[in-house]
Amino acid sequence: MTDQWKGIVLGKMLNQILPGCLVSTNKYDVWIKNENLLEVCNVLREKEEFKFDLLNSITAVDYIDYFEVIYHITSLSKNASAVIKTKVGFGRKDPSLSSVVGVWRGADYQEREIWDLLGIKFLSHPNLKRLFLWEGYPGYPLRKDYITYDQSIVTDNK
Amino acid sequence: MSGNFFIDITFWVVSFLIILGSFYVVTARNIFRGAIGLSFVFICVAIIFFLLNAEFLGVVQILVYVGAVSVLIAFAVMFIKDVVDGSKYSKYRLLSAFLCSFLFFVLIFISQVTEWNSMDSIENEDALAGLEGFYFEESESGSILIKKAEVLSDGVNKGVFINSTLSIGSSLISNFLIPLQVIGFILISALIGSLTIIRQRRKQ
Amino acid sequence: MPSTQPVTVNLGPQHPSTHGVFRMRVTFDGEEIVDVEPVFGYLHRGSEKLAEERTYTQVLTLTDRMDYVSSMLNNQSYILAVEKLANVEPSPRGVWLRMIASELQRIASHLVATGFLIQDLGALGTPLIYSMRQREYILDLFEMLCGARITNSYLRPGGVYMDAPEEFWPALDKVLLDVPHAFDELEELLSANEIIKSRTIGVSILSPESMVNASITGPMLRAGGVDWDLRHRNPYDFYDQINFHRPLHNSSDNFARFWVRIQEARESVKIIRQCIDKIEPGPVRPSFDEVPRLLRPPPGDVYSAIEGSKGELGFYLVSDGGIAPYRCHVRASSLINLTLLREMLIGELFNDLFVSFGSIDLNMGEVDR
Amino acid sequence: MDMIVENNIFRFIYCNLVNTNESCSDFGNFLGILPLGFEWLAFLISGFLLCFIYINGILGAVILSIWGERRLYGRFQNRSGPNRWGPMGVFTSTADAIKVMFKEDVVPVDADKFLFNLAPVLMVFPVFMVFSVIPVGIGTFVVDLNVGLLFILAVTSLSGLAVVIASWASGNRISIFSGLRAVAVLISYEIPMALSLVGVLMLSGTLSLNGIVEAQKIPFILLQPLGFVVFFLASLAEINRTPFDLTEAESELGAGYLNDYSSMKFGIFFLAEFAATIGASAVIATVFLAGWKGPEILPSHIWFGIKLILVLGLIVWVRMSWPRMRIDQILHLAWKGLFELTLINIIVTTIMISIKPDPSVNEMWIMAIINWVICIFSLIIVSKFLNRSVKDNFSNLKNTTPYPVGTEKIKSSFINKKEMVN
Repeated sequence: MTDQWKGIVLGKMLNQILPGCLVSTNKYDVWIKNENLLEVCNVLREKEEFKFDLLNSITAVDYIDYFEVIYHITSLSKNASAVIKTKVGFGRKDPSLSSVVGVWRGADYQEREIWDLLGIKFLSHPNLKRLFLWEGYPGYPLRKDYITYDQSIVTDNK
Repeated sequence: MSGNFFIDITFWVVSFLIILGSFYVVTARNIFRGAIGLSFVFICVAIIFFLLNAEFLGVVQILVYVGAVSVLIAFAVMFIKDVVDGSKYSKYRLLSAFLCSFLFFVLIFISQVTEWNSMDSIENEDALAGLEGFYFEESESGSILIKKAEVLSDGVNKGVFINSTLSIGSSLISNFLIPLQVIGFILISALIGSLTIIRQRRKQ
Repeated sequence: MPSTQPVTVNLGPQHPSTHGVFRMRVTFDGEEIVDVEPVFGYLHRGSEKLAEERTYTQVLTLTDRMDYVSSMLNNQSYILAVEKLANVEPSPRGVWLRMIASELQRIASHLVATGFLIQDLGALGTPLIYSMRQREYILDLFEMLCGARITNSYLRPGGVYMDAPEEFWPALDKVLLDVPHAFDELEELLSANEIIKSRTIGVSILSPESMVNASITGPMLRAGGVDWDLRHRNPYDFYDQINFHRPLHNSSDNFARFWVRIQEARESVKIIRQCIDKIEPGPVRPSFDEVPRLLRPPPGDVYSAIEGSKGELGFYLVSDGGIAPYRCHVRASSLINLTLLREMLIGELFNDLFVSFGSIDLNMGEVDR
Repeated sequence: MDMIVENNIFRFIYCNLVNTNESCSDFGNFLGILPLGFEWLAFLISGFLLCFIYINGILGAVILSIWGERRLYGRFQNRSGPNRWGPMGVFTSTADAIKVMFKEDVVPVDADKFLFNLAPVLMVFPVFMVFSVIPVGIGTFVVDLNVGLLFILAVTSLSGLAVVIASWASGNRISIFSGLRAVAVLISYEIPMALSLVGVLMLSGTLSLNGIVEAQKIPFILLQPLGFVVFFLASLAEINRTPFDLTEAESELGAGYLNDYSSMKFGIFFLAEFAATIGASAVIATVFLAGWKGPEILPSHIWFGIKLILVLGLIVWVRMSWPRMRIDQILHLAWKGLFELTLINIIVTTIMISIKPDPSVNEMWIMAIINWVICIFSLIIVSKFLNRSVKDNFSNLKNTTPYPVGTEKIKSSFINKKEMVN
């Protein structure tokens, strides 16, 4: 059984190593300041007590006021997993976040996917192009304020 | 008589085609087309060989020049950048024109000077050396028939060609043995040389 | 010395062996590959966006169409996420049935993968048809279970759609007897054929460290000697009650990837046999009083992953308390396994391009979603 | 041994046309259509008629062989194959041919139009030339060239030129890949192909295919097993069949040089490919399986047909069961495997001939047994030699340390108990 890190414990430990990186914690999740993300990820991957070497998935959710990027990570040697979250793009203004491709190579396509569908820019990503949609596609479909083709027709008729 | 007539017509037509094809090879802008024209010329030359009763040479002409050389030329041409336009101007135009015309005159001179092994000179001992068991006879059409003694002795197979392959083979391993070996050595050294060049490039 | 000039060729999206509509911009130096740039999105249908406008049960049909050669596993992953989100306690018989179904699906998926390997190697369809024939028998079983062959939508929150009919069990026994023979045949084709061996062994090697770092999971990872199988490491459903091996191979080349797939399918047969032994009569799903047709999970988020046929297949669901998921994200193993495609292919020959590509065993429906 | 075999069909037509001719005296001229002095016209007409019969025969054989091959594929793959049009689907390929003719003929914009159109013709032309020297029965051939075998080698090498032209003229990079591969494979395999026939030439003492058939007191496959193996593999490479179908390579290049061809141009390529397969099996049947020779219970043509179909079946079997080889493996096989095998074959045959210049049939059987033993040993040695690199690679990889999974534990106070969210 893969063990799930307590959010509170993980948050405390991270705060000891990188003071001030923590925003809040939860039973499962740890919220990180988005400017500290890259350092936190490096610590999580390299430090002996964490050793999170597998990045399961990166997801982003549009919560209208802000975007939340969620990192599900696993340590194979300790068989333990944790959830790291960070909030970006308050006020929907040019959400951007540092890329973790340098830490986990597996973030490559997933970050491109998020940029493609949610428009969160990952700084220093080696090849940040749209993944599924073509360059110049108007808007980011998974945002909540995106108007689909069907909806646009309805609104035009009004 | 009739066979001779057809052969004559074919000879002239094919010769004309060879000249046309050669001009095309030289003048074609598109190098790839030029290469294909070259293989066309080679095929026509092979037909000339066939007309001269030298089937072996004709077949070898196709096998080596069309099957290998012109394919390799086409292969090399595919790597060149401007295949369609060709290179517009060459620095060595004048030089090559001079060389070509020089070669042309040399060839004409040689063809005039050489004592060809025609019907009259077939008694020449050198030409017959290494062909024991064979003798030559003038056919109705005027070409040389190399005949095998035993075959001719039974009357059924009168007028049948014995192939030139035998005579070429036997003269190659008797009279021209040393040149053959030398050519073999040259080819092998060329092969090894090209292999070493490739090896060096791989190491780099 | 003349220098060589690389040539860039566009392979796909219409190409016989890109396993769907995949496009690669490949740069060759002679026959050798020097650069690969994958281009995605030719099968993008926006499943994640569509899921936001459907109820939790309706989303199930979208998951069928993601990885259309292992739709049962997609269903299972999604249903597990929904159950976790909505706190549904599944009924045991339903769980056993969906384990049987998903293991059958895993066999079918591995059959397809192995068949297409030999097809990509250039055999003219004979091995592919042999493996596809075996897959048809498994699809027949699915037809008995739910009436559909490919897009099953068999699972429901808390169990399965309906109980297996009487004639399912003898048919299942027959298939379980046949499948090992089919795999013997395929394995003999794979490991006794000199051409296949010499073409797959030692080609496209990836180190375990780089694979873990690139989030590659599933048979590809296990072919590199990393013993990471979610059924064993993080048992979901009733996998903790079942004994099975995780076949591992160390060489991490194309041969190892397919060897692992074949051995895994054999293990799946054993798992199904254990499931048959342990299954007991009872309801296959909770009643509609316990689990309503229109689920309204409490607000929150959940990530749940299973060991799919291609790797870790996860669903991240966010609920705002409504009838439709606020956000539904798929952790698509096919897409993420492609991360190291460039590293796999560089330095190999053109002939091995599609073999290595096929050894990832991706499905464009899942990559593009 | 007769150096010439009479061309029966040609003589039949010719002697029926001319009024009187000395060469027809034993034949009897029962029609005598043309008046005296028109022997040359009779010569021409009978030549054209002979070619007409041959070419149509080949076309019919191609149609039949496509059908037969597809039926066989069906059998190999546990399905029925084409079975709709005509009895057992015999007319399926006829229908296909008609369909192909009515398709739209597309010429790509980037194509070199003249060469693009020339390539199919160049492809099909040498294939038909091959058949001209093959005797399909006693006295049934177009021409008995005394360099027949060399002629076949020469003419088949022309198809390489056609592939190169087709691939270049398409103006398509994928096609050019196929052209490059075709050149590499054809040039490499021509050498073992030609050398594998040297043993046969030494035994028969002639290059004429009729002479070779006559010389086979026992089929040369028994006396020349190595030659047969090499020639079979090399001809598979020459006709682009699996496991050497790199030029077409459906799963990599689409169809290689055929990519941009449509309509009847594609049809002609298709025809040429299948005709080349039949041609290759005809040559193998003639050279190694004693051609039209056989017990006299059946006519010679039928013996030839049986042998042809056997070899065709073998080619189909290989195609159905083997995957394709990689280009470096194919070239290695040609230069490091087959080339050496042909040299072994030549040396062994030379020694045997110098010991027994004119063996009787019994002595030939002894020679056959020795040859087979040498063949099997040399095949094993060469295959071991070719395999070595692969196996070393495999054994080295086995000794890697496994990646650590689940080796350490974290403190239990850090762990959430398994419970549902919220």
